[in-house]
Amino acid sequence: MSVNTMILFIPLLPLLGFTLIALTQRRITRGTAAWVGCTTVFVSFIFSIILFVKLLNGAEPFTASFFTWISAGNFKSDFSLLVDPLSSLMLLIITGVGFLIHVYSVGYMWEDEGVNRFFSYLNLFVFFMLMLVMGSNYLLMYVGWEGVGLCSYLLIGFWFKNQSYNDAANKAFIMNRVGDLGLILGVILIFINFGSISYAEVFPKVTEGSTALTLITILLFVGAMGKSAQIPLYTWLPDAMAGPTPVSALIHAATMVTAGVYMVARNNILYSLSPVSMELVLIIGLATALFAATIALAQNDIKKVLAYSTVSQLGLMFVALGVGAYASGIFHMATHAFFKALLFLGAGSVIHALHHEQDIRQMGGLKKYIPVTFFTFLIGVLAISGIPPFAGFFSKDDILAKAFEHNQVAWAIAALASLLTSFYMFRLLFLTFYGKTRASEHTLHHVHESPASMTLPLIVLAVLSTIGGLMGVPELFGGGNWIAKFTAPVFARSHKLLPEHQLSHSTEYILMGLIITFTLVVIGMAYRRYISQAHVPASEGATLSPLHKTIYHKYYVDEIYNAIIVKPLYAIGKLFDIVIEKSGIDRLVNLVSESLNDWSVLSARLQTGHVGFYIFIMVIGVVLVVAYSFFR
Amino acid sequence: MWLIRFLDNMLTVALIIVPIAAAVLIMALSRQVAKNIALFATLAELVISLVALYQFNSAMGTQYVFTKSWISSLGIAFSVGMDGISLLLVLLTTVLMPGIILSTFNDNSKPASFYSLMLLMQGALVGVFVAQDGFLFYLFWEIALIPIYFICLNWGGENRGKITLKFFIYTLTGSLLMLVALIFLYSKTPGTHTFALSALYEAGRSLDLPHQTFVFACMFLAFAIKMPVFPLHTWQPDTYTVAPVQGTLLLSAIMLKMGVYGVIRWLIPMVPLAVKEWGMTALILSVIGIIYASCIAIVQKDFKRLIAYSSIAHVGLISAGTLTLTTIGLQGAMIQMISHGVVVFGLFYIVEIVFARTQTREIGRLGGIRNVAPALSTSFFIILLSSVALPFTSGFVGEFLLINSLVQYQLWVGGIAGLTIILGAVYMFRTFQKTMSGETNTLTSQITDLATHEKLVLYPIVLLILLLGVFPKPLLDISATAVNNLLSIYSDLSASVK
Amino acid sequence: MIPIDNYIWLSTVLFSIGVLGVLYRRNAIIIFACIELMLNAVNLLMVSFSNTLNDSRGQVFVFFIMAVAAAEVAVGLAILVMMYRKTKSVDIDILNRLKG
Amino acid sequence: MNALYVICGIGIFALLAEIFSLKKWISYVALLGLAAAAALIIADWRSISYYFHGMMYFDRVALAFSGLILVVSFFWYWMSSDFFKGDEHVADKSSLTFFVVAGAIMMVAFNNMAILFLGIEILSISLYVLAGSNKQNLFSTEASFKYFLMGSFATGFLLFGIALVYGATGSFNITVISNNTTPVLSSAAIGTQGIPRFYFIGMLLMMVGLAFKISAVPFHQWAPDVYDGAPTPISSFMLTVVKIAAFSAFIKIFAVCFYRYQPTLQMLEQGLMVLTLVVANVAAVAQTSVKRMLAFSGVSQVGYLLLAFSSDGAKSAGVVFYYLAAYSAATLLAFTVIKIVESATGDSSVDKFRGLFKSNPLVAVAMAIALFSLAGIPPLAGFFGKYLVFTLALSNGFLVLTVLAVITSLVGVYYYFKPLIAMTQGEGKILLVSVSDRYLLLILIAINLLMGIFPDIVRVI
Amino acid sequence: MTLYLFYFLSFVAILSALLVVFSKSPIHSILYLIITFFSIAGHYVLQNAQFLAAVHIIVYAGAIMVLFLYVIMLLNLNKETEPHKTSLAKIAAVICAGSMMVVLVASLKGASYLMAKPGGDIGLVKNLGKVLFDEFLLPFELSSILLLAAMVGVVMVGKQDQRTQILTNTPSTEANKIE
Repeated sequence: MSVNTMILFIPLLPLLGFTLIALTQRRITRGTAAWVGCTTVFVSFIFSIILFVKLLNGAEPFTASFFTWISAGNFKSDFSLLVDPLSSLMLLIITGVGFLIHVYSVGYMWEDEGVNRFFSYLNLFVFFMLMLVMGSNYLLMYVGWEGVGLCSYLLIGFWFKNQSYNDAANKAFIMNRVGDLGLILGVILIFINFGSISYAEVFPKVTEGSTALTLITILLFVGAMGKSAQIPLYTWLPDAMAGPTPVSALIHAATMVTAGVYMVARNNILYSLSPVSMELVLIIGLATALFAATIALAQNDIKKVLAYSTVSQLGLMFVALGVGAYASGIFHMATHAFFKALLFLGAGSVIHALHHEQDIRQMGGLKKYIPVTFFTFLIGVLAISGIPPFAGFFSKDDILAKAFEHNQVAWAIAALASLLTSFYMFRLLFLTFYGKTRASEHTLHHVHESPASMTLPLIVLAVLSTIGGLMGVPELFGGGNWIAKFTAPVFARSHKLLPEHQLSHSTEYILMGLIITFTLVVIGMAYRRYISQAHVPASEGATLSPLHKTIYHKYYVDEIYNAIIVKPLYAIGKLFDIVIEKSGIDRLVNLVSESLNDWSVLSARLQTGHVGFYIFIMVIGVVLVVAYSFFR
Repeated sequence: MWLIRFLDNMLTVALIIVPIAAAVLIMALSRQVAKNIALFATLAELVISLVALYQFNSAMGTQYVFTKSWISSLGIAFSVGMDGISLLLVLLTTVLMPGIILSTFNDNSKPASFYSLMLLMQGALVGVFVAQDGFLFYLFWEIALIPIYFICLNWGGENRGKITLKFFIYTLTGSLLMLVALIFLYSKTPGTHTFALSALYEAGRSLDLPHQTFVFACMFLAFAIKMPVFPLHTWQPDTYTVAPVQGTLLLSAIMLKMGVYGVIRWLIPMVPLAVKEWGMTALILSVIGIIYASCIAIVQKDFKRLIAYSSIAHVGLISAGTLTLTTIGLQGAMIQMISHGVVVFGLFYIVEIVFARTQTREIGRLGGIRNVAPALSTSFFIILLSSVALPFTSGFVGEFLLINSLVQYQLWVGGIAGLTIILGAVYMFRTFQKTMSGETNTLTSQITDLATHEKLVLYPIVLLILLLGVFPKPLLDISATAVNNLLSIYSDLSASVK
Repeated sequence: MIPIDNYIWLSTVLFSIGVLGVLYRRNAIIIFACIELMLNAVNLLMVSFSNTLNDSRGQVFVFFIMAVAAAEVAVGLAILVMMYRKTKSVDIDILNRLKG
Repeated sequence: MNALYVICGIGIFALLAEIFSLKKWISYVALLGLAAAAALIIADWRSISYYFHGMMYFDRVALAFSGLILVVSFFWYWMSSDFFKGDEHVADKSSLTFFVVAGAIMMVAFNNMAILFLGIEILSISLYVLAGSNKQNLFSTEASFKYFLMGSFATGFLLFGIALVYGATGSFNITVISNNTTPVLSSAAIGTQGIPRFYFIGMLLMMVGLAFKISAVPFHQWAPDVYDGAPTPISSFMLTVVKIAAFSAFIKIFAVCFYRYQPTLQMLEQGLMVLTLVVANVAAVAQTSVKRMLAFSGVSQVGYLLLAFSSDGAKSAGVVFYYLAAYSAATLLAFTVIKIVESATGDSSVDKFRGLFKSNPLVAVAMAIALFSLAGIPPLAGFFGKYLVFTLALSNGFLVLTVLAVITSLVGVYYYFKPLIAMTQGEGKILLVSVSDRYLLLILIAINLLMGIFPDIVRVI
Repeated sequence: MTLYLFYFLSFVAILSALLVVFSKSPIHSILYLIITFFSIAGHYVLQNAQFLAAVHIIVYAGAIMVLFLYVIMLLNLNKETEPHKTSLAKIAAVICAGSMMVVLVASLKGASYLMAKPGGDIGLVKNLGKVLFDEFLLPFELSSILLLAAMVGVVMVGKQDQRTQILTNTPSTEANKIE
């Protein structure tokens, strides 16, 4: 099988899977659907590995062109796919984690009547995600970009009978669209300024002082804000938890939301050349990391906590990108994919066990009921909290170190965010698995460990979360920072451009020690509060302190958006419809005919019927006509 | 050989004659066979147009030309032919017409005259798109108005007399002004006055700016009303709502393309100076229309009205893109016209399907249709995706190219026009949610899924949407040469200025 | 010899008086009479032009005018009688049902 | 000229028929005679000549217009066979009708003021009577009375004008008149260059008289009332044949006889035109009776004709001819329908047309085509009429006036469509349509379509 | 001498014409009209149109005016109670007709260049006949059509139909209604 075919089949197989399942979903059994869904992704995964190995062995990036998609005037967009180190890594994550989540879904969704539909959506999602990362030009990336948004919409609203889920889906899609607009405008500006939209042609043309670079990068970043849930376009992500949990794991933790990171990394050269945008990315990243982390502190829905944690971690990735540490960002993205997927799937397992109970106030003491889940979940929590030697430690530390090089304040904020992360994650862990159980008798009676199809992915992911950090062990520990080297070709030009600090090893040790110490302290605090004191978050309706209340209500951002965007939009619509349209323009148009009628009645009144009057008019006419002879 | 060449030249004529002949035939026959003959005629038309497509040489300009002097004393000839732009729109017409006829197949109440009018309409529409003579163009333009008027008047809904009259007078106002402009140009043609397209181009280009402006104003008004462009659009939602579904389909899917086509063929190459001078104004009006109509669509409660406003928004984008006078804009307009035709056809048809089953178009009263009619809702969803310009659907290609051209024109104009990406999603997804998702209610729980003839109409549409989304290039290639030819005048113009 | 101007003025005045009568009165018969007066003014003008130009065609034309006047009066009075039969009046302002 | 003899002959035959009780034959003879007269016109097509010391002059224009009058009369007579049938006055009415046609031909082909005057009077006097021929109906009497009163009043002005022109030129022969007055009258040249001012006044007064006949605003007010009140066939007769005759006389006087003064009169004509277009079209909107609406529309058509005429004088004859032909075709068609509706329902208010499309498709289609044609929608005859008018006006540079005419024609659409809309709505009762009417409708529809699609066949001048 | 005669006849004509308009009784009006006609006939004689003067008297005074009188008698209209226009309408009528006269008179001046040509026998029957039956033969013949039409018309209008009894029933109430 040639490389080109393989490249084509990587995205095509999930698409085939989707088509197959979608067209026959009413006729095939759920087993068949699951089988098709998993197999296609798995084969893609195999192909991805093959390509990855080739790249690892020093092959040049592969580009495979298939046909011209759009061409108009001097605009041309080929359907051509690119596999280079960056996308290859992404492929592995997408197909690998995607496959695991497919497998997990077999167990998780087995009871659901729409399981066939579910698999078709998942496959479609994988297809679009692959398009996003494999597209060799901006437009194909945009295809994937929009496509994953669509799948996200479909999957969030998977249980479409529930209108609040649909609301969440709509919100996700529309908010994404805001970002998409930025992205597409950015793409168009790239085309206008560089005459092409193919990476291979654009990047060499980008030089210091290329026109509109700042604008382009900011617009692109707006896209990233939408997709990767950064301030101010992040509010959809927590709501997106309405979807089935595997979806949250796959789309809203591991893959889709990292598209923004991928995109910025892909365009690293553009960003490196526009310091303003870099700063913006950094600031937004920092703000989001901290902001989301604080919100997560007070959430009681197991998935919501994880969602805000995702937002926060994504912020951290953007911090990495914003300081020019692209490889670190990608590294963290990879590890995050492992442990966040793990956490979500673990949460899913808990939810599954408790019959769709998601409120941690109704949990507690579950570790003895569902030990596998507990154990893997614990690994996930340790990983995300940055406890060595779990994956999260390396990647997070990498970012913090790079941030410190760049700006100490940035480091401080990022560190604070990661400390908060440790706190709320352990809070989550303690409230869920430790202490006395708060679930009802009835629920407890049925609690059981999930089937193998669910626990197996958990275990695999746990393993990955444990050892995943090894791919980026810094030189400090004698590691080669393999990931940085592997992706170096992609970031080569940027690295040359950006100032190269090198922290001394001692500083790095100090920072690392500092963080670990603080993390342990924070964990201790969490332990004291939730285990020793057995504190349980206040139930719904209890009075809260103002600060707590604000955080609990997510700083009222949703309400603010509702007040300044959604309501005015509807008001404008109403205004246009009623005032301008109906009583303005249309009224004016009708007025023409009405006034015509009035005039007509008036002139018909001149037709009095009195012949004397007629003659009178006639004589006046004669007088005028004759008088005309004087003026001719 | 000789015969084949002759037949080749007659292709365009056949495209006009076949439906008209069928229309006359139908009048003479009984109502039972009418719909079958109509379907047959439209299918025959489709075959002819496909033959034309097959033999079309996209590197050349106008083909299948047929010219015969008609009213020689007035310099009017029956001159028809197709270049890429015409061919695309003819294809749109011929592809959609069988669908429109098919959509009546469960309805036996329509008399023969209905089908006759539909076919007449098709003949006239094709005529508009292929006319190479100013007078002929005007003639078909007007003739196209009559059947649709009667269709709406005879089989329309409540209050149809007043609304259709408004529609008629509105459009007639425009077209009469266009007539004045055409006559004006005619009187400026060199030598023996003639309505031949090239002569009119020549006459138009030789005018000074004030006169060109006059011509531009008259003709653009006609086209803008047809499209319709803000603020000349108020006839449209009412008419779409009141018209029977086939009328709405004709109006929205094909007829409003006449307006854009007019701008492309009869305005842009005709009065370049005025287009340069006033294009900006027209463009901004179009862009205002996009936002304006989108905002109104957001608050619409009537399903059909909502689609009508969305159509205004989309057409605003097309018109704005056209007026950028760039190849990308024009190509985008072409493909978007095709796409919009297909999409809006699908949307209105779905509205009708829902209406036929529930007797309501009020969005608030629907809901949960996905539960009972998955094929319907899935079709709707895919069509909707094209309407909101999701990549790999037909809507995306056009919309991207159009926004691209607008950004090239002015960044902020492009940005504002781009808002349609967001607003479109807002109202379309809201509609989908309100009508299709959720629990069923008493009204919607009895809905049956698509019947065979409905599938026959909708599935090809869905297929077309996806096909055009993934492989738009063949279509773009068809019109490429024609578009470049049209725009060459502008490069000449700027060259001469330099 | 009387200057032609005099006759022009005279017939103009007579013509105008005829018009005045038509405007002034409501009695259809008198209005007819005034129209006859107008025609006579024309006749007078015609004859005087004829005389001045020494051309007898003007006088011949007057014959035709007289014939027409006679015919008109006959028909007109018949119509008037018909109207009178229905409305019992010769008031022109009574007939105003056709209007608007 | 032979045609005129034939027409007069038939008129007299109709009178004699009553005496010799040949009443049944009248209609056949009449149709035959009209056809024969039309044929004679065609036979004369190549022989352009003067008759009787230059009293009549049949040139192409006159022949064409006479032919048109005869053809229209033919169809009109066919259409109004009911009007003549079974009436005790059939002979009188028929003969009067033919005298009208004779008068019309005289007005078309005159070459001497005497013929013009006599033609007008023959036509008018017959019409006064015909308008009042429905003696049971007060409206008819009123129409007749109004028409007579105002008609003879207007005749006074016409004659005054003729007298003044005669005084200035010493002749009634229009060839002489147009040749005699060599210097073009300028405003300063009162009497000094051999042209007295009263010559010009004469022209103006003649224009008044003829403007009355063609019913141009403000000399139009008789028209709606008379058309409305007169028996329906007579209304259509007046709207078609009489209008053709009056307007061709108007053209002949001002484009042939006074052609030197056309530029100075142009403004005046345009003033009349603007008034006519606006007042008539606007007033028509408020009408509820289709017949009366068409009466106003008949007045408004004069506006378009005046637009053509004032734009290009004598050269407009071809356009005017086509316009009148198209207009007559449409009007006859419309009036055939009105007659059918009226005879079934008693009057012609818009309501009476309800549901016609369902109950009587043929009738409704005929009406629709007639209205479309009148409104000037392609591809019907009326469209080409307007089209030619606009072309003529635009090629002479009258942009504003053309736009005005366009706007008023839109107003036209607004009222023409009222019956059309009524026809599509509600349920109508089924009307009886006689076989002859059916054929007539079909033929007239065909004519309307043919004239629209192949306008060249009618554009003989 | 002739000039004085002219002035006298003109005076009579205008005065009696005015009286036609302003006298209350229809009969008087008609009689004043006859006086006007006579004075016009006098003018004809002054203008060497002797034959025409005679015809004029015969046709107008002898036939037409008699017809008028006959109709007045027939309809029994010899009352002075006929409705009059409102004074506003009357003033308007006077102003209107007056302005027409002013305009006409003002614009008709300047005819005096027409010099009378020698001759004076054109008004004789012989000369008239030559013109009438030669050049004006066709109109002369056609005027027979005119008279025929008028005759037919009068008969048709005047004849009381059997069927005419009448849709619009009693005329007097009808008249009241119209009022």
